[in-house]
Amino acid sequence: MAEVVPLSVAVRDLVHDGDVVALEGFTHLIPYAAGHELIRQERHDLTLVRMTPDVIYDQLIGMGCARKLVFSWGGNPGVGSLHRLRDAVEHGWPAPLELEEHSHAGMAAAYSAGAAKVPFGVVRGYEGTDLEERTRVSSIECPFTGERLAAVPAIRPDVGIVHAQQADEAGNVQLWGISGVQKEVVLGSSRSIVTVEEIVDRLEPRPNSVFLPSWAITAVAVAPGGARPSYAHGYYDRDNAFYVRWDAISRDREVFGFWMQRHVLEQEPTPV
Amino acid sequence: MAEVVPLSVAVRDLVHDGDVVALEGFTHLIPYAAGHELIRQERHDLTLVRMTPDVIYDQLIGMGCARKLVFSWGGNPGVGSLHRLRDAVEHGWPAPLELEEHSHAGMAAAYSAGAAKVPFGVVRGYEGTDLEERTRVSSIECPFTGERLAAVPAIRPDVGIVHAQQADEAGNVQLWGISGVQKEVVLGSSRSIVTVEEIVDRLEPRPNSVFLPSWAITAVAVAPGGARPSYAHGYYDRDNAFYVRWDAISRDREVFGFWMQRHVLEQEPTPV
Amino acid sequence: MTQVEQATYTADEMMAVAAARRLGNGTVCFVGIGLPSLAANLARATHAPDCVLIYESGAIGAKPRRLPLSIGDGELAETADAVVSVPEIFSYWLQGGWIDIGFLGAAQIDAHGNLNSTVIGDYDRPKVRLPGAGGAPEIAAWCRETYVMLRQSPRTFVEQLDFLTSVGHPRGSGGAGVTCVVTDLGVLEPDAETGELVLTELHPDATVAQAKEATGWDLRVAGDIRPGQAPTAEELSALRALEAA
Amino acid sequence: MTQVEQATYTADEMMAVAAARRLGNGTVCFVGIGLPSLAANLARATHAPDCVLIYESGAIGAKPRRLPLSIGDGELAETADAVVSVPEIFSYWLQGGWIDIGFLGAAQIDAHGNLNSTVIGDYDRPKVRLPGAGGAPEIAAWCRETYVMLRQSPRTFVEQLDFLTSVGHPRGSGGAGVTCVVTDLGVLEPDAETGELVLTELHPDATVAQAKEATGWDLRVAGDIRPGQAPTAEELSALRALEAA
Repeated sequence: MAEVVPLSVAVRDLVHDGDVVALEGFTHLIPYAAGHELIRQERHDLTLVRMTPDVIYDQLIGMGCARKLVFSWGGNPGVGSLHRLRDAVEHGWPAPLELEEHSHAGMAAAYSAGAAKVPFGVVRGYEGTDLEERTRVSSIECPFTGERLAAVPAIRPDVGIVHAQQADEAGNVQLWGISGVQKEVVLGSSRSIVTVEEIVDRLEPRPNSVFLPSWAITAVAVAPGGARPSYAHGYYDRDNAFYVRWDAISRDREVFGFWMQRHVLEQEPTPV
Repeated sequence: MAEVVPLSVAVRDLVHDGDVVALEGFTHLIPYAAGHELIRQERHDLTLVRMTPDVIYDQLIGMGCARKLVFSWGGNPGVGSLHRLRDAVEHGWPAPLELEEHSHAGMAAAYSAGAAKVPFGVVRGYEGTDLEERTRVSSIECPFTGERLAAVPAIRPDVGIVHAQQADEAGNVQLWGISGVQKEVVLGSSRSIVTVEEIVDRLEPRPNSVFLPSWAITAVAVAPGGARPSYAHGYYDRDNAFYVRWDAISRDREVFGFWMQRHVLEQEPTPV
Repeated sequence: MTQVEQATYTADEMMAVAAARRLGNGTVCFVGIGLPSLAANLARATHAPDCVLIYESGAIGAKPRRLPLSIGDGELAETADAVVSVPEIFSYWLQGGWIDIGFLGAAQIDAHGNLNSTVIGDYDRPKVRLPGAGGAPEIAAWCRETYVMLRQSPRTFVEQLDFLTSVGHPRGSGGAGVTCVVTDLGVLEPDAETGELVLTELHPDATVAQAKEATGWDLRVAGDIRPGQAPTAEELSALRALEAA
Repeated sequence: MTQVEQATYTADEMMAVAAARRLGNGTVCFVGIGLPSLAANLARATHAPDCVLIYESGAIGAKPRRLPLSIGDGELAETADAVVSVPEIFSYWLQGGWIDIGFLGAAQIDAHGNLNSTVIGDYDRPKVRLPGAGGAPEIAAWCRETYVMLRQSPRTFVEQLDFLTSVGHPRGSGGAGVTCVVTDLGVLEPDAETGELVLTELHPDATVAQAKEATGWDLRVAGDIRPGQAPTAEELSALRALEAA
């Protein structure tokens, strides 16, 4: 059964330096509040996993939380580059960043394998690309047809973190809209944290929704606006101006540092 | 794009003698009307695939339509044995029936692989059981961990047949409630037939629903009551008395024959 | 007194009660139709209101108001927290290791909890063709524990299975395998060292001699065998309310 | 007359129009944000109202009333026939072979339609670290055809890619690979025999000389090169309505 706890407590108790941590949300329900709490608690040496690292990962990387990034597409969606990610890869600032990169299909299959507790996923892919040599992918032969396919290692994070719209008092969670790999990361991780917009009396079944039972979650934390400046379907839209503004903020190390000081480090965790 | 055609036309054009045919519906939305049309059109030498062959498969087998059965659990759910299936296996009546049997997990993974167009699915299973020697299952080694897992061959039927609650004029389909492997069988088959309770103006998104776009379906046929005597969630419940009665009807070859003559062969296909 | 009580409940009811009592509040159960469904719903109606029922048809957290007729029953979808596809229920949830207790029945069981639900007689020329594996191999392999519910007779409790459909003590699956067999006479549990099923509990009025007679192998009896408790009035009324609904 | 028309639309608009015109009614498209999304929605707003839009975020049959800001935009989920998980969209739908036309952009393309969206410079010491593969390798491999939309310059149309992220003509995938490259100057299509990209269409006022100059390899020109048609008033007004929404 999930415990409903303050976000600062969930991060303190469940995320350790050196952990493999996946903050997911496929450009929707991005767990910004949880990412900021990781930064405030100065977690470091993390292996950060995420299909689409965007601004929150730029912030985590720029603040020195990460040792390694496992990803399939790292950019500022609809805007351009992630300058902190680029600075880490291109110049080793603030620290060198090891990369393990996949294709979306490969990474989705890896999350799926993780949730199903099998050690690898199978895709038709990678063949003929330079990715094949640069990432953890292997070839596997079909025992029935002899075809060769790509095998990707299952993603089994130490901690999976997602944001959702609602939980009930018992810690059951429901999210809806674009659901990405949220279910897979929660089920495939050793420990999980779900931040939610609000606690409601009853989770109404909805179209296109994902239900995560309390007994499959470690901790639920209330974090209204926890996906801002990104989307939370039914709650708020993306602050697109901010995403555009981030391009300028993140280009310069010092400007970035000031911004993080003021908007993240000096902020209190979301009160509960 | 799916063509909306009478069921008799869909069966005539899309199902051939000797085909591998999967009529799915995991004890819900069982495509009885389509099965009866196969019997009326005297299809034979079929390889029939279905996780949970129940009364409709008992009827198909008893009427001599099948050469082989691929399945994971064959019984009269909540009642007992399938006597026509047993008669075929135990006494070769009306014809010998080749069996390929799996576990549910193995067969679900095989359908999943079929939909994903990979030649095999991976499960932790079969090990230590006598099934291992009796079915099409192979061992596969994880290239990352060295663990051995079971591989099952993908199910790619010639024809996949399911029943759903609703379609729209364009041939898009929506079903809801227990959704089984309906999506997998439609996407994984070379050709597909979906029978529906009714055509509606607009498919309203619903909780726990599966949407199948017209462009992924070969033919849609209107067959009100097409899952009777089984369930169609939101339309009708199972005729449980019939399921109990089937036990007596199917025990005796002659009684079975009379019943089929009267209730299936002499019936017109559902008018459209 | 015993005579009176004995007359008031059936063997099936005793089995359902004995199994239900073992389920804790919040226990996540993978249940099929019949006795397991009855037992899990009885637990939910009595001491374990938050017992979680998962049906292999994909219903997670079903709270049926009446006993489902089959795993495709609309009542399950209607009252579930969520309904997922069959590939998902088997891969993410069952194989994923989220189930505390899985229930199985069978046509035959051996002294190590191995089960047969495939054939009686030779596979190629079966005397009786049974329904087959269904979810049994995975339930036995992947649930933390597996409970078997099966009436005891020399025909069902056998020295040698005709076919091994599911493994009593699977290796390397993470689960403990069959930890409890509830019969119409009592309860068998595996010896901690050998894994052999041992009679650990007798239902009221059943005797060790009866149990031994109804077992096709030389049944061992636990030194500290417990007397089972007859269904309470509350249990029986909850059971019957379920059966009447 | 030409001068007047030229002033009335941008290069991006010409590219969107040229791509949109190639989409049939009912064509199933896998689109990303930016020009591909603009092109597919333009097709839907003009000659191909039943063009099907699939976004990699899992939105199937999205009918956005305004252009989505990112693939996570609520407008996509709100207007889709269905939203499925990301593993499902990639395995059952894209790898499953249901997509007619996939759209890709890139930082570099070579004469065989191979694309680089990973790094400029050496992988281990990149001059520019690009976003990476995303869905590109699978889109190129599994769609029946792949359209690339990319402004032409010697920096982007290169002899030798710095990194091969997606394959222009994948073997054994069932798809034809890159069959059309829409640039700001015209359209390139693969030679039927060699697979080399050949200039087959010039936008109004673009010249072969310009196209050759903007290409890092020795660009071949089709013998039957077609003159492209400027956007019509209807196309432009539909485009601008989309951009303004």
